[in-house]
Amino acid sequence: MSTTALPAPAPAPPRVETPFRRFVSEFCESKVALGALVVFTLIALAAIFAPWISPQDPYDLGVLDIMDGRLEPGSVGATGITHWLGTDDQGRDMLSGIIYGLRISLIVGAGSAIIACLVGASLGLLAAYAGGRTDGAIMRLVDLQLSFPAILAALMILAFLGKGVLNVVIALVIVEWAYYARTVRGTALVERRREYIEAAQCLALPTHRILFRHLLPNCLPPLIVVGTMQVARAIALEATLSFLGLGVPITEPSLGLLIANGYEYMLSGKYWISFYPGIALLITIVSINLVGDQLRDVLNPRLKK
Amino acid sequence: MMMKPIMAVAACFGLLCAEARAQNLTMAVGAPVTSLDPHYHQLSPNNAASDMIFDRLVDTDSRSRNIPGLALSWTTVEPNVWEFKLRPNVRFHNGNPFVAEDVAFTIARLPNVPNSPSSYAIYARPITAVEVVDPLTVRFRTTEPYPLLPLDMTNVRILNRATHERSTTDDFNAGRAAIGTGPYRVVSHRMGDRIELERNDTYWGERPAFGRVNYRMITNDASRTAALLAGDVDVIDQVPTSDLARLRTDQRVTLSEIVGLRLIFLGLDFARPAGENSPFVTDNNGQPLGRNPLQDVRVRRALSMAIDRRAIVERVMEGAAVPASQFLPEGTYSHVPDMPPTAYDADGARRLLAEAGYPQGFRITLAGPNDRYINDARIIQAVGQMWTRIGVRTTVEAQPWTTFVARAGRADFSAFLIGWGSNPDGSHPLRNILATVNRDRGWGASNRGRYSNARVDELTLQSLSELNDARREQILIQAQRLAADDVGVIPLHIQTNIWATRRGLTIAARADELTRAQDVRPAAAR
Amino acid sequence: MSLYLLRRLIQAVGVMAVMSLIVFLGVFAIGDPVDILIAPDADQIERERAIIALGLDKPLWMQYLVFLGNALRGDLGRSFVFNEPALQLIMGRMPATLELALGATIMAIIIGLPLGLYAGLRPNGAISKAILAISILGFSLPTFWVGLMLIMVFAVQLGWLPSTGRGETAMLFGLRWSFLTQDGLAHLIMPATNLALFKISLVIRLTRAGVRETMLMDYVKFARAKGLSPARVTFVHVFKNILIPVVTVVGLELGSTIAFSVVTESVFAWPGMGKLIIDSINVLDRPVIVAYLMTIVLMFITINLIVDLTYSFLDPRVRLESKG
Amino acid sequence: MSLTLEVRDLRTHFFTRAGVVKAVDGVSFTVARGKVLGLVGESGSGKTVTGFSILGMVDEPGRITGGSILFQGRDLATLSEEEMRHLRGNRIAMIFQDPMMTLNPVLRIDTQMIETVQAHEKTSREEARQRSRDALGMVGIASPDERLKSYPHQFSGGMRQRVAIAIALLHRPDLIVADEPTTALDVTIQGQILAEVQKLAANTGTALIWITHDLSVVAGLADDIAVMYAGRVVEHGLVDEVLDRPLHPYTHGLIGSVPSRNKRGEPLRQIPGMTPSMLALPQGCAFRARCPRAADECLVEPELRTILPGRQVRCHRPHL
Repeated sequence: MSTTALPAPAPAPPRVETPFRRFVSEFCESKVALGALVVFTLIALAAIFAPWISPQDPYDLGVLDIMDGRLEPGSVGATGITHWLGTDDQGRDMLSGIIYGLRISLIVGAGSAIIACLVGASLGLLAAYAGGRTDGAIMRLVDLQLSFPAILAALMILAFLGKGVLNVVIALVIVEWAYYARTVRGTALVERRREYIEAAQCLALPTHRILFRHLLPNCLPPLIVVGTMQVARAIALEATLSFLGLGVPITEPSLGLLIANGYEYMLSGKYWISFYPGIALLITIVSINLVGDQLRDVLNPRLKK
Repeated sequence: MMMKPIMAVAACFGLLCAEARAQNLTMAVGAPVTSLDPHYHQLSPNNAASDMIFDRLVDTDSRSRNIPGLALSWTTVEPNVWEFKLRPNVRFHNGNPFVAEDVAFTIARLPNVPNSPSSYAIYARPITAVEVVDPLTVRFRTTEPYPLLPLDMTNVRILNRATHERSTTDDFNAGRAAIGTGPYRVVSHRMGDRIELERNDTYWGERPAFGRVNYRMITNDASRTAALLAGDVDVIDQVPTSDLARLRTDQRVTLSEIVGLRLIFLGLDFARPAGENSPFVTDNNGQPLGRNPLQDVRVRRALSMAIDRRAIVERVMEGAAVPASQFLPEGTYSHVPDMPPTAYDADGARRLLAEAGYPQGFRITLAGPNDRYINDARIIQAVGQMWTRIGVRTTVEAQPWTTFVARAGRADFSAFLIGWGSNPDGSHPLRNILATVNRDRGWGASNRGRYSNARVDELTLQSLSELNDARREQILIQAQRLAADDVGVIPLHIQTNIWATRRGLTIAARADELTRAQDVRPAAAR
Repeated sequence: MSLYLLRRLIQAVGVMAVMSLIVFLGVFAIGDPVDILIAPDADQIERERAIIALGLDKPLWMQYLVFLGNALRGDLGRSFVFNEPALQLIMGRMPATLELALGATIMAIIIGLPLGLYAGLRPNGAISKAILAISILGFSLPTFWVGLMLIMVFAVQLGWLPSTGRGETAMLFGLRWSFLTQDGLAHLIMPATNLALFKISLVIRLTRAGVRETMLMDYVKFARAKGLSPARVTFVHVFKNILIPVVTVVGLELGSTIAFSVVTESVFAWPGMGKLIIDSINVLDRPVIVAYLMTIVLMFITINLIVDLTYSFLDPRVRLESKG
Repeated sequence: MSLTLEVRDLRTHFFTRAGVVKAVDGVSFTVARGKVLGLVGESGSGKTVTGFSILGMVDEPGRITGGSILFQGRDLATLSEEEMRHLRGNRIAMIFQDPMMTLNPVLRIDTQMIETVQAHEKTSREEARQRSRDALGMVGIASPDERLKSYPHQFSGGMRQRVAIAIALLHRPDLIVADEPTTALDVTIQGQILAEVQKLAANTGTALIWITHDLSVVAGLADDIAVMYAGRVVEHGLVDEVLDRPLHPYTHGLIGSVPSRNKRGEPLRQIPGMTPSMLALPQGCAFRARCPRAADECLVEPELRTILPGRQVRCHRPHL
């Protein structure tokens, strides 16, 4: 430092830009994404604290009464509860059902997407990086998996493991991992020809380090696109499995199962049974994706100056 | 000046369209027809399709009572010989005359249809010989007196020896061999999608109202209703109960309903003796009980009393069912009179449970299919609610029929929901559901709870050789009453079969669930 | 090249063998077809007859060997339900599904690519944000629900389009196609849209992400510095670079659409393979399930092969010989 | 001596969420026909943005907020995007830093060259190909016919940069902006390319702006030199004069840190401190905090003054 200069009366002390702060402030750049994050946080909190905030335990058959079935929004049921969003055919309070259903849907959607992503991306990277027989074997496995109908897979798992949320997650992972693998491999195949990978190889870095520290970050953008969409797809697929009677147990409905149940009542004007869970599902997925979009833009090293 | 001819043409065209529309009928059924071979696969949709193309010796009316078909009359000439007088002047679609020889050919074909996943052989098995007395008289010889033979004949569609001697199932499916004596002939068949039919103008019976029929399969319930509302189809069957509220008030639609022959009931675990654990019954802490409470008739009665059947019928079934105490609906042969459905009595149920030594109740899992019967998964949840309220904490497990039926067949469950579509004769459910499992007699094939009562078996056996209808009915009623007192199964309700047509049409609703084009007529012509 | 194809072919056969084994074991685990197919009042004797008729009396390994033996001769067995060669059954249903899937994919490309390009080129514009937000709707709601809503609005309320079914078909190459007739096309629109919604969103989002990235690459700047017109920069320099992920996913999606058109086909009563497979699974019609899956595997392998070949066409850096 | 380019008081600002970044803030310099200007500075000093400003390729959220860029008498800052496009690659060409990234990996070399020719002239493909071949020959690429059919990844880095230079030369531009074109190359290739570029500029009368952080490169190449610091030109003059006798303490420091100018055994001298954040420039002279000669008067921002003939400096206390 100079000896003569007076301490500079800087106009504003420059903020210390830790990477995290930078990340946060860049994320908050988009008001929409920020709003989505707030909404998603609320949803997640509602899901976590479901037992404390919902008017009814929708999983307890003992408190349900079919005589309260299909009440319109705002009706008061036999138990004295006001059903602000109406009830379903079993007399289940829709609001409670939705709050609990969010829980199941988030566990199923996010859980299966994350696990499938970890498995799929690793295998995809390995396939692209190793090439040769490894690539062939993994990709044929992908072919096998992609052509295997989710429904049959779910049915087999049902037969082997029985019903349950965890088993639905397993079924979805089995169905979904191949998407990640295929997507990552496509990008990684191009990336691995790049010079920086050669450089890393010359340095004799261990394979896993090259894969995950060098190759993966550069395959990230398409992966995040597919990933955030797959959360939505997993939730929707769970709904479809439930629609086909292969999803979560009927007494512990997810949003998808609520929609599937109410679907049959759409024609007769009892819209609320599937409409409100549908709206809840929509808001959840839209917020996840808006957050995901912004994350992708912020995290993408190549979009930075 | 140019306008006039154009308008005239347009008017003509409009008339033609109206005429064509009046002549054409589009029907949508919920269950796919899998074959046009009338002896390939015992399946209601196939029987419905066959009924439009072929005829049976003994026909059934809409309430499943036997009426003359290709046979004008039938009687036992000896205790073990049935004689059928055949209808004269009946011709097959290809012009061949129908004669007794064709009956003999048909009976001979039943056990010999290659690859059949469920054949009609059981209807041929009691018959030891078919004797052609003359072209219009045929005799069936059986080893023992066999009162059910006319009933069996309602399941057998008659083929023509000359036409079908070498026909394979493929020939029928392709339409080449789908030649019968029935009201319609096949124009084309696209498997699993549609059958196009055209009126048989030489039909012996009542002339069908529509010249051409497009028989479509739309398996998704909501889509089927939507297709009707959109005007794309004229008739739908298996109207989902969830749409009833709307359709009942819709001016464009007419509903036709009839109480059917299908009972929805709960089966209970009789497979484990009283001193063993039933797989899905535990005490309130989830520990094994050490005994099977379902072997105690008081527990079974309590479980039945806990169920509010009226609530299920009204709330879950939207009125499309009647509460039941037995397999056959009122007005059917061998229906047990003076046996009303068990009344809902939660307090009484709790008392009975306490008497049986379960004042705190126990835990049970109620299983059921979710894609087989109308609202099956909803019903088990409703029953779960009701049982839980008397202290039997119930977990509900719904699964697809494919996995359910395999486990139910192995007697894997403690309690399960299932249905049974009866022939209109008490011996049918008795032999299949309530009789002790016995391979040699072919009994208890669907007795998935393994209920067994020697007296019921004895009466059932007795009924099978009793040729006097009135005496036989009394025996059957006695057997059914015994099984009901014993709570061998817990009957819930008998389904109502519902069709919806566009306004201006009517369909004769059938208890046997079959959807047939000849039953549809313009409303005015009724 | 031909060695490469040969190797892929051998791998395909291996995959198909594995697949058939999984199906055999899986179906065995799920349940017994006879339980489902047999009439409820059939007795035990009839049951045993049916078991023999369907060839289910032998031990599973022997059933599988018999199947393998027949498969080598091109016979994948007869459907338990339809008593028709399973392969023939599937081939009969394939055109319906194929045109549905292709229709959906074409819609996805025609709608998705331009919107994605636009959103990528103007990432901060209001229209771009709207495109992105709406695209999320495309995959948020379950297919069956959207399908019914389409029917409710366009068939029941407005009466513009037929509600269900395939409509008239015309023959081409000995197969029935509905896109050749006006009526058939009208029947095709709704189910294809239903299937396309997810894909449109996917293409929009992938394209947008790709464009945004590529626009910042030096070679795009250099292309601009060369004085190229914006159109050439966008459609040649940017576009060719984003095609790899887009082609991958669209290729995959074409495959999965064919494989998973189950829900759409059942909602719209579309007589395709999806409806066939769900019906077959429901009754455990094993020969059909096996034949279906082997067909699909073959199709997937073909599509993946085409995708891989397209890579090397699209990107000179990906070389076939460098792969296994 | 005719001026090819005269940049006067150029301001290019970036309007980011965190504030306005004055990446280029009042930059002025001139380049004469056939002459080479070395634009020198640390990374982040605004030299690259200056280059892009001249080509009219400043991306969002940046824009030229003031000053003029007179190119052969026309003010580029006032031209429409379309007019600018016709100059780009045609009269003004640019060469980028990283040869690995400047060529589109999925297009063949001939595609990328021919499109450049055809972007500005209506020529047949064959003629355009001929021109491309000649240009490749000019930058010393052997068997250009074959090379035209190759893809970028089949070239080495040096070769790729030659291709990029060949593309820049296709229309015999009046001005080339070269943004650190040799930084990524190894020293021998760097030397070859430098020599060739110098020869070309002299032969064709093309003016050249050579952006670099490396004084040793400019020493042998440039005629004039402009040193930039924090978005401003702090010193401008003939290359030999500036290098022999730097006036600004920053230039002084820069020259001191060039290895060849240090005596063996002595530790390298460094400029203390870091480049200031462009978002929070200190009041007064931007270099004040790192300057060994800073004093109270440096709290007032200095002007660019001509203090010797042909020598301009932005400092209150230059090394005189």
